[in-house]
Amino acid sequence: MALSREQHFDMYYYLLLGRALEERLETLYKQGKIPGAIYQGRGQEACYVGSAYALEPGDVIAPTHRDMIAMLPRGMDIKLIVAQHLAKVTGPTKGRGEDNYLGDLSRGIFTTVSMLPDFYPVAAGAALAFKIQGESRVALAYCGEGATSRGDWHEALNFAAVKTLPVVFFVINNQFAFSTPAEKGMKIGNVANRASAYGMPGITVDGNDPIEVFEAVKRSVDLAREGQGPSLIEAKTLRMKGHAGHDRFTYAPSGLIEQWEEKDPINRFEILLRDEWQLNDEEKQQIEIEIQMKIDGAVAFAEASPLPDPNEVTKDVYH
Amino acid sequence: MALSREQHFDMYYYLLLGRALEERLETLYKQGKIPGAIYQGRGQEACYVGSAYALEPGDVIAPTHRDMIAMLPRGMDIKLIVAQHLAKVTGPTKGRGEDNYLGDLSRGIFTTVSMLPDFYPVAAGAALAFKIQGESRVALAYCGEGATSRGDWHEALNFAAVKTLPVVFFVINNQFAFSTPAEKGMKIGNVANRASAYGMPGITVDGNDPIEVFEAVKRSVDLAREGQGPSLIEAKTLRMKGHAGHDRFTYAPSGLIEQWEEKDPINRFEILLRDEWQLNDEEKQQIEIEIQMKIDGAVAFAEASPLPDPNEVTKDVYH
Amino acid sequence: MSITEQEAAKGLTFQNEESTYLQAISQGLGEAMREDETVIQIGEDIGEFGGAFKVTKGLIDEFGEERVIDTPLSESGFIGAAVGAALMGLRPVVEVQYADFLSCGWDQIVNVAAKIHYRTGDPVPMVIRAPSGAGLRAGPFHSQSPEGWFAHVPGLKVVAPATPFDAKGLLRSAIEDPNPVIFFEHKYLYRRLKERLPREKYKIDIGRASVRRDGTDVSVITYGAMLYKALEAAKQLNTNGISVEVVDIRTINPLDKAAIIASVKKTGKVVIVTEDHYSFGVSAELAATINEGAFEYLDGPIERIAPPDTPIPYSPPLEDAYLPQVEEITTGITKLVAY
Amino acid sequence: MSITEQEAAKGLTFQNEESTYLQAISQGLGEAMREDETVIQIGEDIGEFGGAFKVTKGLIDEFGEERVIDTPLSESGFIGAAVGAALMGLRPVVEVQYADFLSCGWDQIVNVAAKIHYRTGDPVPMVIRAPSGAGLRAGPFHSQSPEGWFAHVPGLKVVAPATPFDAKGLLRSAIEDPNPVIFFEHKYLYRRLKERLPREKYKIDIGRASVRRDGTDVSVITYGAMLYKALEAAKQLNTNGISVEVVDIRTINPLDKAAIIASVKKTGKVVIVTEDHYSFGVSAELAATINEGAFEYLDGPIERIAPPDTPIPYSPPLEDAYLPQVEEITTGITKLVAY
Ligand SMILES: Cc1ncc(C[n+]2csc(CCOP(=O)(O)OP(=O)(O)O)c2C)c(N)n1
Ligand SMILES: Cc1ncc(C[n+]2csc(CCOP(=O)(O)OP(=O)(O)O)c2C)c(N)n1
Ligand SMILES: [Mg+2]
Ligand SMILES: [Mg+2]
Repeated sequence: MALSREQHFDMYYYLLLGRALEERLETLYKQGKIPGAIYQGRGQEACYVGSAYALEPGDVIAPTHRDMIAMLPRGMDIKLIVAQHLAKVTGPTKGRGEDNYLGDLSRGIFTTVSMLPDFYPVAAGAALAFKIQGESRVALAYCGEGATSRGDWHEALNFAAVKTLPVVFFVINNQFAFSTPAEKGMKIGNVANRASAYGMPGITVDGNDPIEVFEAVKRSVDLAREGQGPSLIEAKTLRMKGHAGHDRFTYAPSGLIEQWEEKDPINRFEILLRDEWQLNDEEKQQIEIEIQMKIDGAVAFAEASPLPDPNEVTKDVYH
Repeated sequence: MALSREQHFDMYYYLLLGRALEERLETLYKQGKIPGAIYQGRGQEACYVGSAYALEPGDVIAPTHRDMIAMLPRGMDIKLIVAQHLAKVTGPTKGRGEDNYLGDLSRGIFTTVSMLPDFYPVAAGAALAFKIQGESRVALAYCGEGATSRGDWHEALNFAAVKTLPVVFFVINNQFAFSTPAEKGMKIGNVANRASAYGMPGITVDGNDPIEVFEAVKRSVDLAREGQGPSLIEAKTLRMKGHAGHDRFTYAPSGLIEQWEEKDPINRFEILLRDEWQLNDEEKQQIEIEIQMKIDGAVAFAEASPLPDPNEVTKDVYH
Repeated sequence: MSITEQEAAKGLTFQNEESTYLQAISQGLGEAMREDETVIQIGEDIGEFGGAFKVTKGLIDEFGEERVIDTPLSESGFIGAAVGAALMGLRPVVEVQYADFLSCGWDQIVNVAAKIHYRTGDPVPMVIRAPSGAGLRAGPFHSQSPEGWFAHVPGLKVVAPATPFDAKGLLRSAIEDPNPVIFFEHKYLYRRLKERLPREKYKIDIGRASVRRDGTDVSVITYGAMLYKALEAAKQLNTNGISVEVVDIRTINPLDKAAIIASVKKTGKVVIVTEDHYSFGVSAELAATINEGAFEYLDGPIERIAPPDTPIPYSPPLEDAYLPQVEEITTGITKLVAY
Repeated sequence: MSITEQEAAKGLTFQNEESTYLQAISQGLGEAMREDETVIQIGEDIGEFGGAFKVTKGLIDEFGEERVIDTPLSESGFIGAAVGAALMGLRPVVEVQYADFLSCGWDQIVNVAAKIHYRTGDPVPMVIRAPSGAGLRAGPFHSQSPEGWFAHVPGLKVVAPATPFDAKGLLRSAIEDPNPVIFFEHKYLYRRLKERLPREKYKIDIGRASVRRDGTDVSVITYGAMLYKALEAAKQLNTNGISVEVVDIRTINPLDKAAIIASVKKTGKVVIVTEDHYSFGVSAELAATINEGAFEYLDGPIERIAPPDTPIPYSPPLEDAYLPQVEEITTGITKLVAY
């Protein structure tokens, strides 16, 4: 399970790509080029990259509104992500779906819905299909700590446990659900403690450490793949931005953001890479340039893309 | 908290009344006099009487399909129960509602619905009202172990815990949900273990011992009344009948029913009463006669009652 | 000529034994599972026990626990799971114990299952079987006919067969359909109808109505258990010299507008009979559709006969008053004929 | 004469400041809480944060956490809790962040809240406030107009105001109503309308339509944000000499059938405009109702203008094509006038 230098660099690349892509989306949003909303996972990049990087090609993920970065290690084409936000016909939903509710089934990425966490049962069902068909595949479902209060979360975990399904439930506890602090959403400190209600392992990890996240998810994914059933993993972090583009996070307790800025997952990982894997400035710059070019290309593609033809509005409701 | 002789006899009375009333309903059902279904709590009488007996007059209960006996210590008029089953206009729902979905708000008994366990959130809401209004009242919600798999169960417990509401969640683990054995409904052995997911106490008790049930519920009710918030209590027992009147429980593992017959809650309680509270045959017979008369009266009342006037069908949809 | 004979004329041969509506569905499930190993069953108590109404009885013996999947009591969870399985290439057939409990999985149906294809183009081939309808003295929570709600959800198909032949034929189509289909089985009909079914595989297209009785004076548009009330009314009125055409729409969404409009153009008068309650439901859409498609042919107002806007009461006199009865239909038709 | 003036004539005096639709609702909530201490607010982020749209902003400062109750993310749970609180004598006003999320509490609304009174006679005085409607580029999960589903639930009332004045007046009625009321606030209108509101307490009766413009050639029946498209169409056609009457139904259930029928009897022609999508929804019931109540007065088919039966798309050209536009309405009316 020890990760090679290349794999470390890979993860580093996705961390930087995720952050830069979100920053660019924020710029586009502020320029008024995004008709809808943006939901940013800044500060949570380690959760996304560490978890998604633990999967194999045939596996599937079910991200929510904030989890776009988890798609990147799955090979999601960022042109599609930008085009979706700009409501262009070249987006994966052809301009029909909003924001981060996008995906690509060929890469094992579900196009989820806004109702939280409705794709928890769906992910369990995908895992059911894998089990029935004798496939060695795993499903990974994302949501925030707030969404764990909803009934579908409970039904999904219980169903998966009873049926010993190959699914990993990954909860990003970023301390807030919209404006609601975690302690007003649940009375216990750790989401992971909910696992015992279903008879599955529950693990809490440092959500700002990509390696710790990766290792925990990898262990759970391996268990799932071996037929040992589901796990619940909670990654603790802080949502470093407001809930959505328009929310200035005025309700953050003073000092909290600064405190977590010091734990910035990318800075931390960079130190590790410099100390242990000989990352140097030149390499870093190279990666950053590559990412900027890629994002520039995606934005250019999306901006040049046409909006959908209004006559397409009634197409594709049915197969 | 020690119960007096009179209180023991009171509980004994309700145990016998519950069983006899259900037996009579079964007879009426077999005679074809009940147009709908019957759901029996035979074997679970200790759960009902022990729990409901722990309440005070202003408290409220939310029973489900099988929990009619819990209404008896609340003073529910059994004439109304029989009339409801016979679909008569003198029933509490005037013939509109089915089976055990009946109640009497003036006695703190909710008229619940079939969807399980939809009155868990409702009971939490009643408790919220008590808290807001500064009333020293408690809500007690019933359901079976099967219903704990549903999302509303989860949402209710979480809400009540976060808001520190005066509600007791009482789960009768009778080993079956319709034909589904408990272990196919959840992977853990004890429903009570789910309490830790919400940060509330979880207690498992012998559901065939009315005193043990009473004491546990009383403790939780007291806690709730003192403002300490909700508890989850699991009473272990066996459903001694099929799921409903038409179900012959053919799927019961062989020997299981016989094994639990030996733990019959009424027989056990009777021994206690004989040994410790000097119950004698004469007294027992007296109680039985009283109960039979009461039930005869209720059946006579219900049978003599008219069916609803068809013109009433459109009345009372709105207040 | 009955529909069965019509179809027989198309080269089908018939089983010796008659099958009930319930058996027709059981057969359809079994045959679909035999033909296509991606078909699975999901629901409460559907395995060993055979389901609340015993529709899936025996399937687990033939196909095993892997394909006949008992679930915990969690409609939202297992409907969502069916969506996931469908996205991964299986064809799940979900059973809810009563159509009333569909409400517990509503969000998964309307926001998840129904809204995937429009955005992604991915098929979501799943069927939700829901025993619906009143008449069994089962009260407000075991008698609902919620098809009106589901018909108002783009992305879903809604089917409501009235005969054993149709039940099996539509079920086969529903299972092969690449879209989510809500399949309403009228539980009052489960054991009350019998007919001989084809030996061969056959399907009834979703979206095709059936004229159950030809007539010239009035069209009755109906479906489900109300079909039999309508046919009885038509029979009674025939002796009075009133010729009633009875159209069974069979599928509610998509609606066979052409067949409905054709019948109304022929007769000029129309009575709609549904078990879905009166306002804002299936009868309203039928009326609006007819008004749009055959306005100039209408020789009288469109008459709707449907239960009142109340929960479904338990007590027999109330339930009987709630449900449209033959007399109400004959009265409605007679009044309209005299218009 | 605008509705405001009409009401003013009844002896109300008016605030100096204009209020938006959103402010009108906020005022209504605050005043109801001040007058009646059993009124409480329940919802996600409604306390300190003031709600997703800031409608409840400030209430917690005045009324405290006990009466302005932030909840965990659990629509079914907190709607069910509101039912319990209502049964215990409070008057809960629930906010869901978007009407789209009502689906997550559907079962509690349709099987619990709506079906208590019929069986027990106990009042269930609660309001569920739901920001609905499209036009804000918010896509399939933040733009829904689900009033058609809820109108088809006996036991519920369904309200959809179009003006600040109505929003406040209907909200006060809804809160005082002893039945569960689903209160659809059109979020596109939240900050786009302004008018002066009465200083005094006033209520608008649930079940009363309002004629927004008098006319003689065609009636347009509508509600919510579509009212403004209808009024604009009427204005444009006026220059062509076509006189259009515009009726705002304001409440969907109960429906003010008398007002609708009266208008249609006067004009003989009717166009229905709804934001609820086309089939099996509000427009269908309006059409069926008009057919039943004014058949002999109809000089042309009832025309429905409503979005297509699809999820609500995100991209501006698609959303614009999805929503009924003024031109579609003028075309529809013109065609009908020529009929
Ligand atoms: C069922 C449902 N109710 C309400 C919302 C509105 N909403 C969107 S995100 C959000 C907070 C989610 O918090 P959490 O689950 O912790 O995820 P995070 O946003 O922190 O990533 C809410 C309430 C929703 N999406 N779904
Ligand atoms: C939401 C829902 N789904 C299905 C049913 C049908 N049903 C009625 S009782 C029952 C089993 C309930 O088991 P449990 O909760 O253990 O209660 P018990 O019957 O054992 O008292 C089922 C599935 C229901 N009432 N509600
Ligand atoms: Mg969060
Ligand atoms: Mg049980």
